[in-house]
Amino acid sequence: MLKANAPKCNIRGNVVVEENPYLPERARIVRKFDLTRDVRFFQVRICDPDKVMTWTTNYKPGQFMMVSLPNAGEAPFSITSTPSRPGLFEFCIRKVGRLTSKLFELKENDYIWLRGPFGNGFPVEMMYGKDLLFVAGGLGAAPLRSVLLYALDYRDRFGKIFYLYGARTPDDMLFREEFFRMKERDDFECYLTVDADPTGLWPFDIGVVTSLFKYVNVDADNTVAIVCGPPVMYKYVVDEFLKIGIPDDHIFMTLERKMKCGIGKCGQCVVEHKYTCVDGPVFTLWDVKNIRTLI
Amino acid sequence: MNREIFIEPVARVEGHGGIEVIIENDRVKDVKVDIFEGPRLFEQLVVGKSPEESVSITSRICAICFASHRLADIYALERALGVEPSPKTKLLRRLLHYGEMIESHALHYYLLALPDYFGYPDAISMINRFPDEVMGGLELKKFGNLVMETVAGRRIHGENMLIGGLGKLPSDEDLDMLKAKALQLIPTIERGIQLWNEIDVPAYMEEETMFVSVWPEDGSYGFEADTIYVSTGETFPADDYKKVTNERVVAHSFAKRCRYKGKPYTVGALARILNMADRLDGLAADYFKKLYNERWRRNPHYNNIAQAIEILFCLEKMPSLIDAIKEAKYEPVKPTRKDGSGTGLVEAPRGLLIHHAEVKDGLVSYADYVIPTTQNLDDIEKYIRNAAEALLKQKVSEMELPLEMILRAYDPCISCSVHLVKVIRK
Amino acid sequence: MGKPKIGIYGLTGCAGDQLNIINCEDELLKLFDIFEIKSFVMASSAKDEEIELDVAFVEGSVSTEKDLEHLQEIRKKSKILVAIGHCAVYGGVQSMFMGNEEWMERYKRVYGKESAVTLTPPLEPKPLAAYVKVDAVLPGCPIEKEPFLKLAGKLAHGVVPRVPDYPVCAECKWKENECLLLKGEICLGPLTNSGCGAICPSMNIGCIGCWGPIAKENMKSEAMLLMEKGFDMDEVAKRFAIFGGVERAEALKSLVSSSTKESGK
Amino acid sequence: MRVFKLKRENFIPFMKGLSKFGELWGPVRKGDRYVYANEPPEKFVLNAIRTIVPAKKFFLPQKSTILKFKNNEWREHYDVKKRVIFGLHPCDIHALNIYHKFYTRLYPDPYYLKNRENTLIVGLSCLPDENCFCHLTDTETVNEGFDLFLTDLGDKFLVWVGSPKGDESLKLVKDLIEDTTQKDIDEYVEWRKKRRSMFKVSLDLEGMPEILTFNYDSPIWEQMGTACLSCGTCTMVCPSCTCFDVDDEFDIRTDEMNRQRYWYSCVFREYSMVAGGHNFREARSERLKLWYTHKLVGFMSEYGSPACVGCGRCVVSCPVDINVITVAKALLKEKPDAFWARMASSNVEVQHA
Ligand SMILES: Cc1cc2nc3c(=O)[nH]c(=O)nc-3n(C[C@H](O)[C@H](O)[C@H](O)COP(=O)(O)OP(=O)(O)OC[C@H]3O[C@@H](n4cnc5c(N)ncnc54)[C@H](O)[C@@H]3O)c2cc1C
Ligand code: SF4
Ligand code: SF4
Ligand code: SF4
Repeated sequence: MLKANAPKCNIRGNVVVEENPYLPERARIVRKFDLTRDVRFFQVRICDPDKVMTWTTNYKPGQFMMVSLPNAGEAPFSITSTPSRPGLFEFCIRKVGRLTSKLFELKENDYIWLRGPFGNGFPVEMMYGKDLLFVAGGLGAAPLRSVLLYALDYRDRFGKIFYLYGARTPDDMLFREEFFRMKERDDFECYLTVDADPTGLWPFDIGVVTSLFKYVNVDADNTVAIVCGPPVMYKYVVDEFLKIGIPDDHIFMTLERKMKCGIGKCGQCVVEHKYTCVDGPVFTLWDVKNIRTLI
Repeated sequence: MNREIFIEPVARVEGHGGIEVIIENDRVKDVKVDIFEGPRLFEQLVVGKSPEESVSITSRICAICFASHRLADIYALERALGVEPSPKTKLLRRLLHYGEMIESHALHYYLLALPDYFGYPDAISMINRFPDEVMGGLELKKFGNLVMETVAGRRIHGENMLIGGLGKLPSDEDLDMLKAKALQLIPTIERGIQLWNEIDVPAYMEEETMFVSVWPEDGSYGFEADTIYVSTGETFPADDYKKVTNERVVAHSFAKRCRYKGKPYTVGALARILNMADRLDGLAADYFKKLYNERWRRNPHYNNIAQAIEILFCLEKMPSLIDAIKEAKYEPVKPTRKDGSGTGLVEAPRGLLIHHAEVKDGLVSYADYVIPTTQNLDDIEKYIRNAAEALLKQKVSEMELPLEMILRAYDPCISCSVHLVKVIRK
Repeated sequence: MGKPKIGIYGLTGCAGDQLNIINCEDELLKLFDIFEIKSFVMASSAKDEEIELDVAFVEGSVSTEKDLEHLQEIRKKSKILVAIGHCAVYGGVQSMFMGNEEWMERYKRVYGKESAVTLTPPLEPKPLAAYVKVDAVLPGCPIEKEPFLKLAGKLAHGVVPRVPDYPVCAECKWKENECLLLKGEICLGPLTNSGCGAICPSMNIGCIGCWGPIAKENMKSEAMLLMEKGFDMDEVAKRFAIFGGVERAEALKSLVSSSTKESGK
Repeated sequence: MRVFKLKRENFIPFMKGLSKFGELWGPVRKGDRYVYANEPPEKFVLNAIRTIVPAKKFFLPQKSTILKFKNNEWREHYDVKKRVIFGLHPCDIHALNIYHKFYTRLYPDPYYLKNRENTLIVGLSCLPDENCFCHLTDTETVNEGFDLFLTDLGDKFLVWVGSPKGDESLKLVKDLIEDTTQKDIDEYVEWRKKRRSMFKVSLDLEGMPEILTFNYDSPIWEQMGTACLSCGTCTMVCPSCTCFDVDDEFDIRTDEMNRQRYWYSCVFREYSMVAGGHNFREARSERLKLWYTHKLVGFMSEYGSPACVGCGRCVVSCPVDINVITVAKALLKEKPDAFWARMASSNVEVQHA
């Protein structure tokens, strides 16, 4: 369990480092199945029994882990499970390159290596008592699922919950069955849409995700909006939030950058003075307005 | 089944060559060399280039003897441009040359030739029976590479050797290290040479031939000179190389072939050692005297043992050479003119290599390269024909290896290629 | 996973890349141990051409019809095809005049009549990717041992390697060299793929670009810089072309033509 | 701070004495420039100015293995040597202090710390040349970040003690140093005046953070972008550049997997490229803008001062003249005489892929 340490040293003194933040921990794949054509769901358990519980309870929704395989490299992946359901970590991984292709070759019981959790995560405490409005696009459902499940597990701590999710086609929708089942619940509102439905069997909305805003009914001043999806989506969704009247600093989004260390050292995720890995990946609209080139 | 022989004049041909032996009515009807190496047109590539660029480009003709090509080109261009390099430069070039000889000969002798004689597909398979020898061979090859890396910058296509000088001089520490290693390796090559005693050298192809090599003016055994020597006793200045090589286009083939006075001749380690035997000294001379017999002049297989002796020669000479390098003065020298022509003669590991270059207004205007394999081809054909006739009665599959071994003995750049010989019985 | 089955092949080139594999003296046995080497004609006469390969390493440019057939055969039976060496990746020095339509002319100057060759029709030399899909590349004239071993180490685990996105200059600075461009010498470091370890600048010799042009090179800037240092454009363009490969040859056409315009003024 | 005096003739024995702490490294000549090398102190050049590569190479080496993998287990890998590094100028030490802050915040980097712990930093005073501008970045003197610091006053050195480790190390050379006198102090004050007067560069660098912010969309970025070779030299030589990349390397010789990190640069093409091939900074100009805004503005907000220490390395290293001085001049609307500015105004049209 890595925690960011306050500087314990000055320039003259010696420092003792308790943990090497680059050192990965071994974990085992417990279960895996395909969510879509190119996205696979992985459940993994830390191998060291002493660490299983501390690691899986001490993180925040929205944080990510550095997942690695020797030789294939290391990359950040959002934790899609929630600390309210400890014991396992869950990831949704899209096959795009070197590491992810190797991850797709793994079988159940194979090892993978994890470091983390890293990143700021969503400020869940700050959301207590507020209405929550989630908007997810495509793979963006992965980090949002973590907060959503968290909120549903502590349902009484939050106000109304709206979950809007758009995918290109029904086949591209992550956790389709899970969401179908959730739609049955009456303690929150889940709306799903697809851009196109080649099957003709899709029972819900068809259209871009912003078209679902017609269902939304929240207390604007007392709402936290959370969006995650492909970069092109942000602008349109944010416009809708602003139309509703949600304040800038109540609009959260998680962003993607290249990361090699996850701890604010390698520099590759830097945006102006912010390191996406430690100052993000969750940012508010206010940050976005102030930090150029953030999106 | 009437194919033509195709050899690019300057082609490096490893892995792309083949020889076809056609047997009709129990007679060898035809021996054909096919070389599939695609044309790269080096002599054309350098036209219009600066001399420095020419040197870089021509060293790419061959990986195994890049240094020979590079040095031949440097000599040709230095002569064309009126450059007389400083003593240290000259000696360092010789060191580089020795490195290449050791590397190339060790590769060929240990990794390619010996497995044939002992009946293995490759050196790795031979390791169980001759662990020390094979490892020793690798050790020698590695040392040759180390020499080239130290002097030229890398093992293949090192750019450090330039017209008139070097980019960077190797440090005295590095040179001393080479010297110490050379001394250590002398017993290794001696063991390698002794392996020859266990070999029964096949005799079915034997026939006299001529040998051509360089003829160092200072009376030493060496790999660079301005004079060509033919075993008939004649000598020719470098610029008259065409009188010896007589490159001609043969009717059935696009490739150029070389004959001296209408007869095929042999270049390479065997040619050098036979032409310059009197000039050998030290252990190399001792081993040569011990192993030499009249068959050497008739049988190309002895090229292999000549290579091994040359490795020994280079290792023995290296310490004094290195001492001389450390003493010698260095100065980079610039071209004194922009026009001229020159011929560079060197002994590549597999034989006499000639680069001829003409420079106009600071740019190369014409180039002609004669490589060892072209010169050997007629002799190769001759010996293969002899052997095929002697082995006629054998099964095709049993004939192929002996014939291949003859070709391979020449280390003809195609030596690494397998199943080189195809026997067709009609 | 069993040992990956590999083959090492050569088309038209100087065999330097295969030789440099053989030159991995200390590691050669290890390579034979990690991989099941199915074909490596330059080092062994044991070969098995029928088998499917996990990885094929191919050196050399496609310069004859026969090269092309051979390449297509290799492609068909291999999961991963790796182009090794400048010739295979970019076309080699023999492709420096690529596309100027005078190839047949030069060819005839060396060979006489074009019809004289019947063995296998020659082709203007081109890199592998001009004909088949190439999964990974290791440039270099020749390839170097360390990058090759690193590549082999990746392939041993089925990971397809990529070339670094930085040029020779990066390695040159790691080695703490003075910059030759600043000293007024012609160095192609900024335009050239890294991997060699900046051998030549480390010996005070300007890089001649033998690791091939780096993706998205800034040729214009370097060309103008060299012109400011007193080189003329033709000289620069010629130098760029030597190891420029097919793509740069295209780009160079406009570079040279615009410079003639310039000097015409 | 405690100060001692070291006679010039005692310099070599002093260094040899310190070398009992560890390997001795100092500036030696390489061509027309200098590098830190492990050589005997007789070879050290006391008036060396700016080594080609800064001392960061000791703390985050050009290439190093950080982890090793064997038998399904990752292990830390350290390659730490005890070293004395001599010859760091005030700017170099300031840069190291930036390094220190950077590497010890949030998640302290154990490799940096181990190296730092095992290093004795012996600073050395310097006289500026025409490319030094530490007087503009407020880094021309230094109070902390070194163990010992030598001020060269000709026939003697003043030896400043900057840390307990430095104090401890003096025990190795205690016979060679003596107490300072008033005369020494007077000479030192004189020397400082002389040094101050030698700086040549004059420029408003203090205003840079604001100026950069206002010039975010200035066309000069585009101009520099057309000249930038993306060679990475500027970031490799800058003592406060920290970026690295990580790659695994399977060593077939030992069957060990090495996770290696090596110097990387924000000007390289794939620096901001993410999966799917999307590049947040496709254009060279975008990457250069990041370089300058991060160094001169970004660091401000995080650490209170810009990360440029005025060493002048970028000034003498970039083949196409993109450096803090030319960029600052351009932003201040002084037309710089730099290659990239000439290139921008040239009418030669060279098209290329
Ligand atoms: C905070 C954060 C959270 C994330 N969460 C998730 C998640 O939950 N699920 C998920 O699937 N992903 C997630 N990602 C993205 C994930 O990190 C990337 O998909 C991952 O890095 C891909 O690694 P790779 O090694 O497979 O791909 P790489 O091999 O590194 O390449 C990825 C792609 O980049 C391009 N590319 C890079 N270099 C080159 C080159 N030289 N030539 C050509 N193309 C190139 C290619 O398109 C390639 O397919 C997250 C990223 C961040 C920053
Ligand atoms: S010498 Fe060449 S390779 Fe080195 S930095 Fe300068 S331009 Fe780049
Ligand atoms: S420095 Fe340039 S020319 Fe020299 S080996 Fe490297 S890429 Fe080739
Ligand atoms: S930006 Fe330039 S002057 Fe400033 S510290 Fe870096 S290299 Fe030195």
